[in-house]
Amino acid sequence: MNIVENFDLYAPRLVTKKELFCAGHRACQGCGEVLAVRLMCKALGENTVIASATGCMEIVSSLYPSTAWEVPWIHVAFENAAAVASGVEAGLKALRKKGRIDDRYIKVVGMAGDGGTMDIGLQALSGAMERGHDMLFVCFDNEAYMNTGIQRSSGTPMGASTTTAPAGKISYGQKTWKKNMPEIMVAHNIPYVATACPSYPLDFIRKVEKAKKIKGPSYIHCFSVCPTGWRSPSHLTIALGRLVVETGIFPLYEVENGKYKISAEMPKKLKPIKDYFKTQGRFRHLGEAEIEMIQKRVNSEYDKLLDKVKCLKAWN
Amino acid sequence: MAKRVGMEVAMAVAEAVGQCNIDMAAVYPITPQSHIAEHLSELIADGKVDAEFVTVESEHSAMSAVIGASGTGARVYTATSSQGLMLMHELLPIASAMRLPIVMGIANRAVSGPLNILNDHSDIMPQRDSGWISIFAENGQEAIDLSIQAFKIAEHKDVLLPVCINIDGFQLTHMVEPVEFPEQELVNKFLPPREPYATLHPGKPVTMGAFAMADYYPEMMKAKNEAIKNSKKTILAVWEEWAKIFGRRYSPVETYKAEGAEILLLTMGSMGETAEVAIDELRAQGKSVGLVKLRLWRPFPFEELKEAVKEAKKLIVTDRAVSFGGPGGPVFSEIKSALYHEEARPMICNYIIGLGGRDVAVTDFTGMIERVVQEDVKKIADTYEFWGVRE
Amino acid sequence: MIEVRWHGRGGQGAVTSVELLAVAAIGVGKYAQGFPSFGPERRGAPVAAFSRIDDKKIKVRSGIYQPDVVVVLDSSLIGMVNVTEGLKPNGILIVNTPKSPEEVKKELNFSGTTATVDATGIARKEMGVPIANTTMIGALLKMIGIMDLNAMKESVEHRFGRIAQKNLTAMKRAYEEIKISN
Amino acid sequence: MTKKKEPDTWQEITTGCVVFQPGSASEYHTGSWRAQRPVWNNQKCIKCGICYIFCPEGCIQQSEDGFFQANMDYCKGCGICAHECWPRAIAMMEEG
Repeated sequence: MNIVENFDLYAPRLVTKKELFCAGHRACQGCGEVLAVRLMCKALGENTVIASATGCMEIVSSLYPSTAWEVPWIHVAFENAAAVASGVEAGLKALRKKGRIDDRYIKVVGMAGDGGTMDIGLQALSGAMERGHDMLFVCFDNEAYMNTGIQRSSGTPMGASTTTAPAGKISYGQKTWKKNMPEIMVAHNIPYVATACPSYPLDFIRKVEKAKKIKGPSYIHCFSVCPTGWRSPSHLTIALGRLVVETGIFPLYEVENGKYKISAEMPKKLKPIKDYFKTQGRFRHLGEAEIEMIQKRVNSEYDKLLDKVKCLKAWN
Repeated sequence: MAKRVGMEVAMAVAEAVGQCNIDMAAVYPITPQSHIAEHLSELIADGKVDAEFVTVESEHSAMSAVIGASGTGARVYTATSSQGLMLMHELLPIASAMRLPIVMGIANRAVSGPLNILNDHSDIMPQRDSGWISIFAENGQEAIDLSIQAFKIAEHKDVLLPVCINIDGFQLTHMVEPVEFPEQELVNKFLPPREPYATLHPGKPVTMGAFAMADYYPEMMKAKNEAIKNSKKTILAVWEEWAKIFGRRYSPVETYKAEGAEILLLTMGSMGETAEVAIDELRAQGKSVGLVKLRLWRPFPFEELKEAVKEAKKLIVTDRAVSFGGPGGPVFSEIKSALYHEEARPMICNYIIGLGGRDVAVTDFTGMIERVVQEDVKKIADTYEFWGVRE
Repeated sequence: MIEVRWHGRGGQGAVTSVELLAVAAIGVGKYAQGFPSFGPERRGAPVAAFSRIDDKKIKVRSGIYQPDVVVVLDSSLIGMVNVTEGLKPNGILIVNTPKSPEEVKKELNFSGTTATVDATGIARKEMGVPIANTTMIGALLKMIGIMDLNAMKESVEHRFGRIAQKNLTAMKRAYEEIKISN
Repeated sequence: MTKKKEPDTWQEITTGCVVFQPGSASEYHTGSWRAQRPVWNNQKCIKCGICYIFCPEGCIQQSEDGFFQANMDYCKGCGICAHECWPRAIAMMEEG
């Protein structure tokens, strides 16, 4: 077992102890998404304002009259986190310019799940990124509408069984390929796009810190394991996040000013996707043929990504 | 001295908003609001107004962005119309629940379908219950004055609610007419900087937009309702202050030759002045008629309305919107319900007029008043009719 | 109160004319309105615009159905649009055309006061463009006489900047060269 | 459940329903959700802190002696720490 591969054994102790997202939140046992939020807050630090979309993270953290947030935080609606964040950014900019607030640099962050980013929130996000606001947007992708009861989204992977694309006698569940959201963000020509997963906490923290330093729009797509929605044991959350990377289903990479770079955490040789599928109830119904079809696609998508790294090197 | 100039009303509204030391505006273009957006962006581009102008990709994002910016403590403005307002609909009750003093200009326009770009009130009426203070302008001068007053009302510590100013699309927005801008110094004195009750700033982290279950939601709704009901006091005080400084008086319900009139006509928005001409004509013929103009739509001015109509025998309510399958126009049903328990109350009938930009002329008003004079009271009481619709 | 209806094509500046006229009238202390016909017309389509000018506050906000004056910016509209529709019996028709007012009267079978001026020709000569909207303001002011031509100076300068003088010269020429048939 | 705190009546609702107390969710103790608890064997523990970093609750803390332990007021018993512990120093034990 290679659980500490590419991982400085004692590095966790170097991470700031300050928690800006407190215990007492109501996320499910073993929630990968809430872990990602916790780590993101550590990386961002206290000079941050977060605009959150409706979703699990909003519900578990902000039941009136209490809050799990220790940074300024606003929730307005489902589809508009990026637009709210862009307004927060513009407001702070104006007030700072006019000397009505202190001069400190405040990072504005928008956050949403896969639905709030890739489906209903795509327009607002595209607009905010295109306008070039100084903000980071983080998509916490758990591959379905978990907050409303595990309905499919455009982030749901091929073959997964959800409550609105269920596996049945004549269906193997989701029949579409997952939308390549990071690529859509790359197409906006923003300075920084990265994929990350809290199973690689130091990589994730480093990417958030990098995005924080960028004076302009940046985007992080964070893969977030959902034991409830995926019907996987809660203790396997970190392990599954590692497997999705090791199989190449969700490769870790960065795109800085258009240049692709595969993250150091990626293995030289990918594991078969079967290893990742076997502990998840949402894939249990899949037969050999479907798994083979998906494996082919994963391989070709990963090759495409490697090609982008190569091509862009040549282009340089 | 304030200078009297000829200007298109939409541009005048942008100028007035520019006088209010706004920090941020987010606007998405839509006819007939677009001249407000364009001119405001010009003022900012020329450095005449020091504010961030966010060119959002939809009205939904316009409202979202001003909510976010207002959350930081900034003074914000947006403007829209028709479909844009419908797209914002989801966010309006959120803005009021968050008690953010956003000011919005609405260039009132008919809603689709079919698509129609011209004036009526079918865009604002579905927003009635969103918790926004809603005020109607009758002419360009009022559009200017109300837009400036709106910030003062919205930001007052006893109010803290968003305010929308209704400016009839085209009929007002595209009209070049005489307007007078208040002197900047007096505006500065009238409108001090915003003092937010909470801000999105790391100096004092707060959570805005927490969610609430059945254990708190009803208390929150009651609190919001009390806030908007209570806002009338401040609105009246602000109007009083305005009259003192600038000499122009505003009231929730305004009357014209209404005293002692047997028949009263009630209008909202830009129809009011045309209706005055009709009243003048009929008065000259010796008819006992008068006009009531409803300026304040939310909070609804119950006392003032009762006072204005208590002596009339017949009240004609005009509506520029329809409540399909309902009791007629939305203004009509509100007024009926407001007067239900009054011992002395007029017979009320309703004419729906001016839909989708259909011109409203003096003869329309004289026509409907003459009809009501002649008809048997019982026959037309409590009825509504689409005035002037071809049959 | 004087009510004027302007006929033109989208892009010919009828709306600019009513704006300039209203701004100028208000500038000299009068009351005025200027507004377009509210429609989706695009460049080239026949359009109308409206002016109201009075010495006291103008209350009415409906359309203009019985104008005192009709201004036709583009004579090719004659025959396509009923330009004299609703024109008051003692009303005035002003047409941008090199033709004589008598010819226009005959064409339209119209017996009221008619005035013509070759505004396009003047505009081409003075400004180098065949856009007659501002030029025709000169013709209108000659016919209604409610204010001096100088009243236009400020609003034209504000609108046109360095080419304002050319507009004002063209306006003046139209004012002087207009031919009238009562 | 924690007992209901102020505000109570509609008059006490904070303006704009704003929550002014950051981190006040910690008054709610999620420890009651737990069916099993992590138990550390400090003999095996190498003090690496992996349990700390992977805890979704952020409820694992390092003591002065360098060993780690979970705050049982919040630990939901997910078992991530036990599964991720490299030297297998954490075991999950049934509650009750």
